[in-house]
Amino acid sequence: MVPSVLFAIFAGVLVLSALGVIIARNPVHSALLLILCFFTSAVLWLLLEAEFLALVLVLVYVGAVMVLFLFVIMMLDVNVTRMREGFTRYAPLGAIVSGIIILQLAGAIWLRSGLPAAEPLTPREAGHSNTRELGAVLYTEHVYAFELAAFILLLAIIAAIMLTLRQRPGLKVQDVSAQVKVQRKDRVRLVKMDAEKDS
Amino acid sequence: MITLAHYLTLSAVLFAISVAGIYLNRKNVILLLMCIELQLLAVNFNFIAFSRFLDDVAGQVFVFFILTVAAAEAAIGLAILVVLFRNRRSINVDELDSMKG
Amino acid sequence: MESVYLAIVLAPLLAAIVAGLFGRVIGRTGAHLLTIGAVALACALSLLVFKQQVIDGAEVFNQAIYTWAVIGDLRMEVGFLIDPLSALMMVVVTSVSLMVHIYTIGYMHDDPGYQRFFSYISLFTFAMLMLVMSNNFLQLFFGWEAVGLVSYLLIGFWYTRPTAIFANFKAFLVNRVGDFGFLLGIAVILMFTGSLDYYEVFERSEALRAATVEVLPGSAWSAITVACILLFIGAMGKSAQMPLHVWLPDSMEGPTPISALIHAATMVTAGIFMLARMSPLFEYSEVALSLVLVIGATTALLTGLLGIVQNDIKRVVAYSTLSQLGYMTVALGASAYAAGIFHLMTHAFFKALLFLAAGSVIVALHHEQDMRRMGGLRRYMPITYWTCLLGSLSLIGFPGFAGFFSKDGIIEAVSEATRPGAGLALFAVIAGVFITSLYSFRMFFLVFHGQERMDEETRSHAHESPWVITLPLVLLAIPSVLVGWWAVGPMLFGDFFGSTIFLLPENDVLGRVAEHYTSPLGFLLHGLGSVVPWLSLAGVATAWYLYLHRPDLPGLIQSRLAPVHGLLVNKYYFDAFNERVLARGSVGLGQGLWRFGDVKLIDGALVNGTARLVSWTAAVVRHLQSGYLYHYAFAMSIGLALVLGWILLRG
Amino acid sequence: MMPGILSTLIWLPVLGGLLLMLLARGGMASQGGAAPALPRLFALAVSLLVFALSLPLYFGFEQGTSQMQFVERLPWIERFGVEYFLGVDGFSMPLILLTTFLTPVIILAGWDVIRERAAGYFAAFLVLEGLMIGVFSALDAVLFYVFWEAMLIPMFIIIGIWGGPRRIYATLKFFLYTFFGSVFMLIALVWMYLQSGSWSILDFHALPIGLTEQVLIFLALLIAFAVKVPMWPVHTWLPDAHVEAPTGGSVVLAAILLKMGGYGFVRFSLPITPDASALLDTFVIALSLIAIVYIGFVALAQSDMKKLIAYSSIAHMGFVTLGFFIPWAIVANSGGTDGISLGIAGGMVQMISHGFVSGALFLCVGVMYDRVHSREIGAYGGVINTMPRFAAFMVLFALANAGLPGTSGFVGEFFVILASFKAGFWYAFLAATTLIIGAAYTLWLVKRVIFGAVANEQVAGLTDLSAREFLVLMLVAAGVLWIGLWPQPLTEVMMPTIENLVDHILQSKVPE
Repeated sequence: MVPSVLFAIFAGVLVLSALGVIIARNPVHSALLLILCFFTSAVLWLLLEAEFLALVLVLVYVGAVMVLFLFVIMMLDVNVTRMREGFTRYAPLGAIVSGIIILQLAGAIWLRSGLPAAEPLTPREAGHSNTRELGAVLYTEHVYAFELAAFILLLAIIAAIMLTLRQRPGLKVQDVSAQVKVQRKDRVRLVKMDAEKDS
Repeated sequence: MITLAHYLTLSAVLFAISVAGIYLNRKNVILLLMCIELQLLAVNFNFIAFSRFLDDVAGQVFVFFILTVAAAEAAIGLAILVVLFRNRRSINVDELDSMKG
Repeated sequence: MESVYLAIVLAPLLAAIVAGLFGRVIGRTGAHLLTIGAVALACALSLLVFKQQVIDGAEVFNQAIYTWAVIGDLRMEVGFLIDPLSALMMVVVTSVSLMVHIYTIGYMHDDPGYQRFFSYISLFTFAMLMLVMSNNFLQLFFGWEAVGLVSYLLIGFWYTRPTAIFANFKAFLVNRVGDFGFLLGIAVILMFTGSLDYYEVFERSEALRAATVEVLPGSAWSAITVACILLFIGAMGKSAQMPLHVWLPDSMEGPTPISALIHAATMVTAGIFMLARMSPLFEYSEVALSLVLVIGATTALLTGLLGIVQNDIKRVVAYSTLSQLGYMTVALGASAYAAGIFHLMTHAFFKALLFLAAGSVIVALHHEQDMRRMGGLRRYMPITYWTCLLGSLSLIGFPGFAGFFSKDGIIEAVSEATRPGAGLALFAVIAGVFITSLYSFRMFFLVFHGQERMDEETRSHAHESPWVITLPLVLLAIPSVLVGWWAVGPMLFGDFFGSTIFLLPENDVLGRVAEHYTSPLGFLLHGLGSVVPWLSLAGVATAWYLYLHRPDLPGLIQSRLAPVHGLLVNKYYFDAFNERVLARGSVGLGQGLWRFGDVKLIDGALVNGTARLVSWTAAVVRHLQSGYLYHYAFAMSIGLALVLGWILLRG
Repeated sequence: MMPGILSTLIWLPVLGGLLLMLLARGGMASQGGAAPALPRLFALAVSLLVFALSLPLYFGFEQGTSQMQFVERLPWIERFGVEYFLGVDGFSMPLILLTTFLTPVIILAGWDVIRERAAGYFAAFLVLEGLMIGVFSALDAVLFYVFWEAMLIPMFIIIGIWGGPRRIYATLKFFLYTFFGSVFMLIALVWMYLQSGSWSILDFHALPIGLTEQVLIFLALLIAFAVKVPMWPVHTWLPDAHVEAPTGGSVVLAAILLKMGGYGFVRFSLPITPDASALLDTFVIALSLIAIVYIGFVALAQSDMKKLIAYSSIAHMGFVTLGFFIPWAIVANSGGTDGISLGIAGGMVQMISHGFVSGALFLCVGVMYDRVHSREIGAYGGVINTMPRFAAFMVLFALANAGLPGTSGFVGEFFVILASFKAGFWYAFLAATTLIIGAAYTLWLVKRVIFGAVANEQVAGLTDLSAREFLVLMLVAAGVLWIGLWPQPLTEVMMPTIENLVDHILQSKVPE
């Protein structure tokens, strides 16, 4: 019974905060509400006994990605009012499309499919480690994909740096290779001068 | 009794909300990115629910990778955004139509 | 013997190659010595072959030299067929060629293209020998086109003259029209006999007679008639029969020696030779022979008339050649093949003589060809005068001269012929006698007698030509006068050609003429009893009256008969028709097909039309590409809804 | 027999070309003025070596058999049954020799004419040579297709970089046409693979196919090959491509690339879809005759020398397709099979001959263009006065183009006309009109360009052939005369293959 109640509560919070994300006037509010979404989702995932991913969600998303979002929102001085112009122009269309999607998916889920819907969840036995379970396959069966994922992250880092790094004109920098390659003849000029006579 | 169908419905609702979000916040790239994050969350929900109810850890592996890619995507997306803003002083989507045919 | 035949053919070829490619190395003298030597060798060997074939009665030689290509059962070879007919042709070709070679030393003396000219005429000798010595259709066609090629090169020898390069282009094209028919004729023969070898084809002519060809839908023509008509079209091109005669007068733009060699004595008679060679086929096609007869008669009469109004000395001789070729064709059409070949031979000598004499006059007058600026040359050029007189007498068939025997033979044969068109032909050849002597002596009197109409400068330089020019004249005059006495018996009525010429019994017109034949003298006396020699004398008299006695009369007649004169001067408007309708029509058609068909229709409508359709579609579709990010996002989500709906509906 | 000779012939020039390109980047680049000597020497050496290596193909060729020879067969993409499968028979061997013979000629022709990026130019021709030999020797459909398409790349580059002012337009047109065609071929090849489970062309030959499928395959292949030949009405890319291409490009285009279409017909269309060919032969014959007559008239109207020769190429290639598709008409008309092999042999000889003749004519135009920089007929006149030796060659090649006996141009046309007569009077009649029309446009060109008095200052200032140009034209002239005077060595090697093809195509492949 407890899980059902918890599910109802958190699912409600999740839907409401998601609605908030899309309706909020201020992007900062949207971002904060999205953080709330992630938190509630993490809780719901815990209910599904996916502890590792629930924690990763909090750590990576809330701790890193959303902070990044907030940074950017605050760093860029965005003219929010102009952004809100015609806010409701496509709202009916959006409502219709999303309504249709909900109806279709719900219809598919509840009416047409033979899901193991009524099967009750048996809780895992004590001592079961979701992390170990995941790790066991991640580093064996999916090790190539894992390496690839790591590589993608590295790429993302490099790409992000490349994109945002800029050389400001007039900035004084040291060109080490030019300094090393320098030859004597580039720097020293021997000038022959007549010896000065004593006056 | 909470069944798989409940989770799937929740994820469908979440997904629909984020679609609606794209319609509402069509001009603000940051919010569009956030809506995409929300969509990915909805998808992840499905994966985890299935993984649990079918007792197959592969679903969670998928979520793991999706999270990785999503993080990378967010990083690059935001970096592009910063460059964009730096060049155009705006991130208003209405002003970005150089791909117009 | 094979090596002898090879030597006959290859000596001129090698000389031509050396003189052509290394002309500068061997120099002028080297070039003419080399080529004359080669042709003299060929001539001597030809005489040897002639002796063996005709006098010793050697076996007919028919052998392949090398295999050109083998396709399935069809062997295409290059080989020689040496029988009396080809031996005779070889002698005619090489001896006239030798004369012309010698003559050229004098005629082309000042020309910068001296070596080139010798190379060409040697090459021509080679090609002509290949043609007459061939034992199959492939090689015949090769020689056929090769002589056409050399003719093309030689007519355009003075390539800076616009008229010359126009004439050679025209000559090649008109000849190609004939070759077109010729090639199709060969195709008919190959289709029904499966061979290109003369003897095999003749043996299997049965198959040709039995088969039919559907030229027009629903009509079945006898294959042999189709084949013979097509082959005759080839002969019409090469032997300049109407309406394909238009190239020959223009070909006089070439140097005179080649007018004598190619456009009088040898190449133009290739068609006559070919028809005689094909007698085993033609004999079986009454229709084709009638056509030959009618075409020949028309040519003999109409082109002769044109000769009367010409003022260019060479053109007169050219039209005379056309007319005489018409005579030969008539003989063939009347199944008197031997008479045709006989006339071919005598004509080769006297016409070459006339051309060379004309050339001698032209050289003496510094390349003046207009007879209105000649006259009275008898005093300056006695040898030319006398040889030209002999040639002319032979040409008009003056009793006792070679031309008399051959021409009278033709007339007699035609009078015996019964096939459709024979009546017309008889009229044409008899009327032609008068016309021939009229234009011949018109020319003769205008050039050698009467007032001296050239300017003072030219007159002071007028003199007899050097010996290299007069020697061939004299040498050619001898057979022009005498060859008839020797040849009329064996060639017309004897067994000279043996089995080479095939005759159906009912077509043996010469055999019927031969019933009265006793000796050359008897033939002569018999001829004197007919109207023919008197007609030719009447022609001479008329010419004398009009051009020497009353030189004012021709102008009067001309103005009185202005329409007729206009028709003749414009050569029955053949040239005008060809140039304005056929030539311009073709180019116009090409322009039209190109500009409308290629550029507008294919490139414009099909290719660019497709391109335009694509770009139009793109222009419509591009409005979907608003460039706004959210439009794409909307499209995606709507698409998602649609795809989901579709999947769900399909179940 | 030497093993691996075909591979050597394909890859030696390709590698040579690539090496040349690399070397050219590393210091041999053009210094502006005269072309550097090393790249062209290298290219010439490679092409001569390839020619020398290709000779055993002829002399080691086993006559009297229609089997594939010099076969090399290795697995390539085993998953899909794709093999590296090479071999030659009587159809492909002469074409390979034509390619290896003409490539040194082309390189010599571009010797010091090409100044810009000369190393790249020669490299492109070497690569092209290898790929073309690949097309002629590939017996695996995928391998064939790869070579077929890859070959276009150096050709685009040659026209696109060293071409005339409208080269981009011409390249694009060329590309669109040929690509449009080959896509259909790919579909047909894939279908046949799915049916037969093998990519081997020889297996395709043995594959029984229903009539409907045959017709579809035939049409797909027809589009691909007709564009290459090119047949009317998909020919309009050729004049533009020729006009814009540099001399070497024109030569290789006319002499070898067009042969790909004809080769495709005998290698694919006829043996794979004999029943469809029998059904649609009248259509192809009609197109061929239109090409001969219609295009002949169009050529008459041209004022650009290259265009004129390009159109004449189309007309002459009409004889190739006519010869290849005449068999069924012969059977229908005469009831026998006599003359079928004559027609096909005629088509083959015509391809080889046209390689020499059209190549030679483009070389001639190139010689004049290098001096005067104009292709307009009107810009010339009386060239013989200043360039007598050149004029002799030009007249020779022009006469060969007009089909004079004794030159190669005659042989193929002669065979095809003789064969087509067996199919009906009017086929031969229309085909034989080329005797008149072909002579008209070619000799009219000669009359206007070569003969006559010196037309203008530029013609007066012409210099006669250099030793190099003389050598180039001499080589081609030797080929023209050889085939004209003695085609037997050529027909001899083709005959068993032709006989085999004839046997093959007269049997129905429709499964009972």
